Amino acid sequence: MGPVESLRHFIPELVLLGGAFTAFFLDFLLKNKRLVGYFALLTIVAAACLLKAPPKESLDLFYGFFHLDGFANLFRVLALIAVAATILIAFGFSPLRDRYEGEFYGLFLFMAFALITVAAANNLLMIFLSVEFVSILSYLLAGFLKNDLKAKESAVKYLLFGSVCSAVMLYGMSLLFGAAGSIDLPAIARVVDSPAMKPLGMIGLLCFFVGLGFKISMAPFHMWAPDVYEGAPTPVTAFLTVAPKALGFAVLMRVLASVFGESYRDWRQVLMWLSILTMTLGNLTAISQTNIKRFLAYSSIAQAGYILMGLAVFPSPLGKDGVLIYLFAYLFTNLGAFAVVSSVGDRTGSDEIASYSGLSERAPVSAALMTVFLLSLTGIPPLAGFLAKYYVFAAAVEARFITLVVVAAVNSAVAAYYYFRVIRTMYLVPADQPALPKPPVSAAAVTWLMAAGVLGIGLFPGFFIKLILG
Amino acid sequence: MNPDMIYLVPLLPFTAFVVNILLGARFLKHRASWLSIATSAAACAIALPICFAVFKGGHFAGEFSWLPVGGGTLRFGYLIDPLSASLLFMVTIVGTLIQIYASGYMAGDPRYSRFFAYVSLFMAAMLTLVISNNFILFFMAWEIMGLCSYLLIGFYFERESAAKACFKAFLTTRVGDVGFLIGMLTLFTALGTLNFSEINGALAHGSARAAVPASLLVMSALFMFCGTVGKSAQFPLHVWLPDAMEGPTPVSALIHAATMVAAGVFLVARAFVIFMAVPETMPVVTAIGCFTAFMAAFIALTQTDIKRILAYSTISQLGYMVTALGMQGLGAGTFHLITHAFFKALLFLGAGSVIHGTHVQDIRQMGGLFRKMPHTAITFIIASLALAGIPPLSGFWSKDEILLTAFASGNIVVFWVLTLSAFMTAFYMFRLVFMTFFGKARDPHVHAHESPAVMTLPLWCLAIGSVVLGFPGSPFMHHWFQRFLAHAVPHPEYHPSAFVMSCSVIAAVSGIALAGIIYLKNVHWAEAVAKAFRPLYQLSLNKFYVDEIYSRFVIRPFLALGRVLFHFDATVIDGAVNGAGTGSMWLGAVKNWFDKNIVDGLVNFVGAFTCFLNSVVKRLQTGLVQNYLLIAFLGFLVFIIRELKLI
Amino acid sequence: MIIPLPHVLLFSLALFGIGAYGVLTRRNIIGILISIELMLNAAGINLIAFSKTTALAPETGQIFAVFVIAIAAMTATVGLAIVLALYRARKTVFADEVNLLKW
Amino acid sequence: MTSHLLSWITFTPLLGAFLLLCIPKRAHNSIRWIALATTAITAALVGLAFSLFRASEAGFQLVERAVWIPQFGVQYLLGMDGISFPMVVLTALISLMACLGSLTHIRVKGGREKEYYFLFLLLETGMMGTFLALDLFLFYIFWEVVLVPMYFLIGIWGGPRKEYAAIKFFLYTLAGSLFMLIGIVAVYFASSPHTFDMTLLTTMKYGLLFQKVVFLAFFLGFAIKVPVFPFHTWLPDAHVEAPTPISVILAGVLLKMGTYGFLRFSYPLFPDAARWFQPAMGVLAVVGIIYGGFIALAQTDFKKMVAYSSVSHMGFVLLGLAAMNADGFRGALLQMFNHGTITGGLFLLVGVLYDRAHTRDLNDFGGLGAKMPVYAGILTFFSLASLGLPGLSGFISEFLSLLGAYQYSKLITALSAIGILLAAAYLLYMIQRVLLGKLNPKWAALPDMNALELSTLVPLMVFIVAIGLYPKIILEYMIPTLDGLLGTIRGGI
Repeated sequence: MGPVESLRHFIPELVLLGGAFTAFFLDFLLKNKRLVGYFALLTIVAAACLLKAPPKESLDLFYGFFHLDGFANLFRVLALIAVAATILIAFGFSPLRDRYEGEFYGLFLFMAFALITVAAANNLLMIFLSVEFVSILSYLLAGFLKNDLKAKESAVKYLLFGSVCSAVMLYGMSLLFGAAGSIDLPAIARVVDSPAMKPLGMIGLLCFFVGLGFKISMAPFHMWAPDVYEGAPTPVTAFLTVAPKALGFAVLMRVLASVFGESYRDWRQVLMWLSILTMTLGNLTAISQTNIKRFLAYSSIAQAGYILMGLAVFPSPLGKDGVLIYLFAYLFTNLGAFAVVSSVGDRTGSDEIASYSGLSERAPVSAALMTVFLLSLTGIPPLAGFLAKYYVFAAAVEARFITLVVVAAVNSAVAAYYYFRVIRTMYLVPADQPALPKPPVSAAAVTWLMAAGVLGIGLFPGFFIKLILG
Repeated sequence: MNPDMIYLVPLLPFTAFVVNILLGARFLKHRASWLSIATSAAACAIALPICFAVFKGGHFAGEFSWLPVGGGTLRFGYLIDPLSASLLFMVTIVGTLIQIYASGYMAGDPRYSRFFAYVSLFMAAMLTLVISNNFILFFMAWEIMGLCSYLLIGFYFERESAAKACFKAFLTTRVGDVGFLIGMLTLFTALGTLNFSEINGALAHGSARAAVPASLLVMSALFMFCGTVGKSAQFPLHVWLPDAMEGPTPVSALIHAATMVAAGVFLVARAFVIFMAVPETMPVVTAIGCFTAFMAAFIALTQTDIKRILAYSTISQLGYMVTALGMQGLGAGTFHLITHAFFKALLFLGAGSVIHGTHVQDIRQMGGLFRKMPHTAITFIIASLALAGIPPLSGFWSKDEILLTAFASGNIVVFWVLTLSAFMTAFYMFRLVFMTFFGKARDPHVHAHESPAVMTLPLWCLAIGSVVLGFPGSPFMHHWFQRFLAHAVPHPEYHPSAFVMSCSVIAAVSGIALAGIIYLKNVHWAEAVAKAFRPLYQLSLNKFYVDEIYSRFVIRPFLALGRVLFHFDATVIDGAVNGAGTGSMWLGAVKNWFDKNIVDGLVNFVGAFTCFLNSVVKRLQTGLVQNYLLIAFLGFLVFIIRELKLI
Repeated sequence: MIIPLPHVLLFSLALFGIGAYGVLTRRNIIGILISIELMLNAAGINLIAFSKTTALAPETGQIFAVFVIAIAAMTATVGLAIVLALYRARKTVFADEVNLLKW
Repeated sequence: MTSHLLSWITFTPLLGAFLLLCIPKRAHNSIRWIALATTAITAALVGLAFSLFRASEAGFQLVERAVWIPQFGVQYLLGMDGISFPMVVLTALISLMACLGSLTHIRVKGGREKEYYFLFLLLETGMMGTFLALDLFLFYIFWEVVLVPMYFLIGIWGGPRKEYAAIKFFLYTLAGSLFMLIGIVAVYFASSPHTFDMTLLTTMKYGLLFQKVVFLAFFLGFAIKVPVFPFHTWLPDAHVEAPTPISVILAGVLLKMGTYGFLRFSYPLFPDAARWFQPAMGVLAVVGIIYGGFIALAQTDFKKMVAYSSVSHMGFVLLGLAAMNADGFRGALLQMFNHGTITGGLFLLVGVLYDRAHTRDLNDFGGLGAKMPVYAGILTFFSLASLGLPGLSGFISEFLSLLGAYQYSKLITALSAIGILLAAAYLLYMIQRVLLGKLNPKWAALPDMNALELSTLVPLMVFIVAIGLYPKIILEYMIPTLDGLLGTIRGGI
């Protein structure tokens, strides 16, 4: 499809792009920066409304640079939800209250744009560009707080680690391009299986894999995650743990789906061990954390390990469905948890788990909702996290990856221990500090919305699965 | 009359129990005894006509479905045959009399109504046991009796000794009960039924018996006998009965002399057909019974507590009965059971009367009570004569029957041991009689008085029973009782022997005479004998050290094992669980440590290596991001190596 | 003269290796950024080389390379901005002194 | 209402819980009344089910079926048969008693009553659902739902080591149930067509190796809950630290979920594996019986003693299950019910004493029999029921279990009989130390039980006596189903 016809299907992207520029412009004009935030929110809602139902047959836009299908559409929805929720969380985050607040929202609109292009990117160039776009925006957002030493440090680390991984990925892409003579994924698929080009293609793929592994914080490319998540402003952390990771998985799945044929079977073992390594490292390190953000960072590494279970069994449709369901469940759960962390942190001025003591009495609603999110992360039914875990477990059992399932089960039990450590602090440790003031409406709203998502997916899985998988 | 009325016999006392336990303390108070006595008497009134009907050759049975088991169902019901009729007769009469006595004895006790509630429950259980037609119901009643025994021994639970005694009693008998239970299970597995008449049917005929595996029968007989050993206080489970004397004396009379302890003997009688089917089990029964009879008599020689002497005497007499049954003397054993119930109940009640009058239990503090308590003394002496086996009192006939069985069945050793025990029986009983009722009062603080009529009347009734009840089994009535029982289960019968009778009489008379010489004439033979045979004396005084052995080798090891296992549980098993938890914590810590030390070290090493390669002499100074990156690169290298199969 | 493809590839690999080595060993964050640029450029050289030899449509590789240059510039810009901010806050540009966040 | 009766039974407590959320925190009386009314209504609904339940039928009754997650055939499938019916009755009964028991106890424990009753009612929904669900997936969900409120109930209102006990309970059970989840998924994929529906799954056959592996996975989940030696160490801690009403529920209902799982799922689904594991089950049962008994004997903490006695008594359930015959199954199911009422009662009694004396050290008491006659009588009653005194319910079930086991293995049965002896020993030893002997002057002022406390115990006593004297009244309901189950297992050989 040529550029002009393609634009018809590109309206949400265009809206976001236009919105982003407008936001920066508005930032100049308006004294009340919050209005920029409202505008950004509005833009996202508008973009969401303009999202069409996925076409029956997939569309190749811009001469095949973008591949618009149900899969891409799904991730567009996911990205928009994540950005919208993050903006809402940011409304209640007081360290942002300065003259750069408007830029923050503008950057997020760019981010939204970048994210929804990632999902549709269909060749190496577009993948590289959109991923890089997301990354660079992430570096900026991570260090957004002016006078926060930790934020600066996290931005630097993120930048260095991310850029190196991007470089490796790019190097891999260049090799793939060389091997296949094309940057289109299907063309690459043909090469990977051909014996002559195999070594080159394989090294290229591996390098490519490194870049994506960084995005999804897969071991051993996960080490940046805790530092960055701890240092970044909480709304940004919330966003980073969810959206780039989801998009990383999206690209990974698209690559796996279109590039790998029979040779994929060799990779299953590798992915399985990576999955085991990731979840085990994440869980083991999470146990001793005292900072809630760092704690959730390790937890998100572990969650990535569970999601990888779905990829390890990849040709199975159940595994693919599992990854999608998991990503959505994880989206609501983790954003919800960070929404609480943000609003509590804002009110107590600390992100230490110790400052949550007696929260059930000081802020009962926050504590209760946090419990729901943590239970969902643990995988307790009937919450979204359980459904997600069920899916990946089922996929692994179906594929007879017994070792993987058993390790995952043990890991889940270990994870329960540290999630309950937080619950314990909130409920079992008596309050030694006064009750917290009510959170701002925006923070409350986003928390409740995420909780509704978590409960909704858990209680009416049939409906949501249909919505997500079609 | 309708034989189903028999259901009322246990139900009436049970009603009394329910009413007394719920309302007694608040509403009935001292009237509680009336209810118990009334229901007991009514049960007696219902039971006696049925008993006499059976004596005349009747036979009653009835049942209803109770517990579904396997493909069929266990049916509960009653079976009134000669055996149960005899016991029914004895239990209702003795029970009623003892309760009348108790209403006087217990007067003024703060837990008066509770006492009668327990006694009524006991009566209900005992009567159920007697009329039951199967082993399950029998066992249920058996256990509830055990409970009543427990509750009543511990009636004065404020006393530490009573609290310990009731615990010991329940637990010791429970050991036997578990054996009984296993025996029942074996029997059920072997025969598919626990109904007495069905068991009789299955084992009475040789052909049917051959179909049943003998090993199962042997097992079930021996295990069931464990129940007897526990309940009837046979060696080695006899230790509870002397301690059980902590209970109020009427209880000792009713439960621990006349009825409950006899239930063990009754069990063997009930299961007699099983023992007969596997006669090789019989010597075990005989041996235990005989040894018990001798041992208890021997211990009784040196005891000084009036109730304890009687308790050992009871154990000894129960040993006689068990021995009789072991020598296939069903008639002899049951006969002695009935007669013994009367005179032993009388002895206990007499002892109770003495205690009631003097408030002491040690016979060394008594003396010369004959004049102060004439009714008690006379009836007590009658009972003692009966127990010693002086003709023509009931005890003589029944004991003679047992000796005859031993003699005629060729168990000569048993015969002589029993005769010797009879001699000791006579001696210790009259040692007791002489020290208590004759001579001078030894303790000036004891001011004795005769008990009220409500207590002495039952004494006289029982005394009459002790005198006359021997006759149905005597040659004067042509051994009617033995033949009557033989209808139920055929067993050998023997002609009376003058030799046995004279042995028995000589043993009794010489025992009494010896006691008279020592304790009336104050000849100091006893001390001399005690000195001369010091080990034997110590053995008797310390009750064969059975308690000490149990304490050393059973109770303490059990408690210790409990503690050891608890420790094991808390450390090893729980430790394993916690260990898994700590393990992962530890792994987490190791990983942290690894991050902190090894990773840095590795980086330093690799850095130095690289520096060497590049001939650049500079100290490598890495920041953390680079550590991360290094690890990422190393991981990446591993991939490459693996995928390209370079290694 | 046409340089054979393997030579170019070895060259780019060397460049990439030097970049990687620099990333791992440079103390100064700006040095690390420069090393990253080297790695990116290694990829760019590959792209150009392949577009000349194996590519079905030569312009693809060239376009890609142009984008790579642009991205490299972007990374450098953002990176420098962040490093500057860091320097303002911490008065350091050494990677090993940036270890507030750890374990 | 009768067409959705089982749903009503399951979700009435949840409705009550949400109603509680709308009540202000300080309206203590209304909170208590709502909680009590909810449990009472649930019990009444169970009573209604009782009238509709036909005892003579073996199959599932009052079945409700609706599609829930069509993507993998999960149904909302509830049903009741002779195995679940007694458990539902037990749950309703114990919950009501525990709720009554909470009225004073939680007030003493210092408030947060709204949260308490909310969690309590949530727990009841979970328990009911566990016993009624016939869809494996749904079952798992209810099974897990039980865990969370339990964690809080122990963790917030428990004793000094409550946090440790709560997390231990939670992690232990969660670990077990995760393996069960794997097993459930495996069964789903092994069935054709893929289904979670118990009514269909029982008709399918699986290979022996598969059965063994999945049986083990289920076993881990259930065994930890029962708890089977050596997975029992969470139990003493949880029981001891939990507040009285929650100990009652733990002992009364939660432990039964494990053995219920064996009867409902493990046996009918994997009959061959069950037979293969029969010796192991028998040995574990015996070890549990004796081991628990010995440890109970060594306890000085009243509650811990009762807790370990549970290990021993649940061993009899396992023994009956291991027997795999009619008597064994009947004994096991009946013992589940009886243990619920008896041990529930014992925990309530421990609570009564603890509320007054604020200690549970057995050696510290003595001679309370004179001071608290009613308490003494009832404590003796429950102890006797627990030690298997004939005429009370515990005897019947232990007898049936032993009878069943005897047909399987004489040695195992004989050894188990030692457990009966030990039960007598530790219970009477407890009575001796608490009720008998000289009165410790410290406790001279202890009041006897009040009417509220009596009202929690008397209904349990009625059940104990009724079943003990005439067990048919409850066995009638169990037998057709259990015989059917036995037929299924035998058919599988």
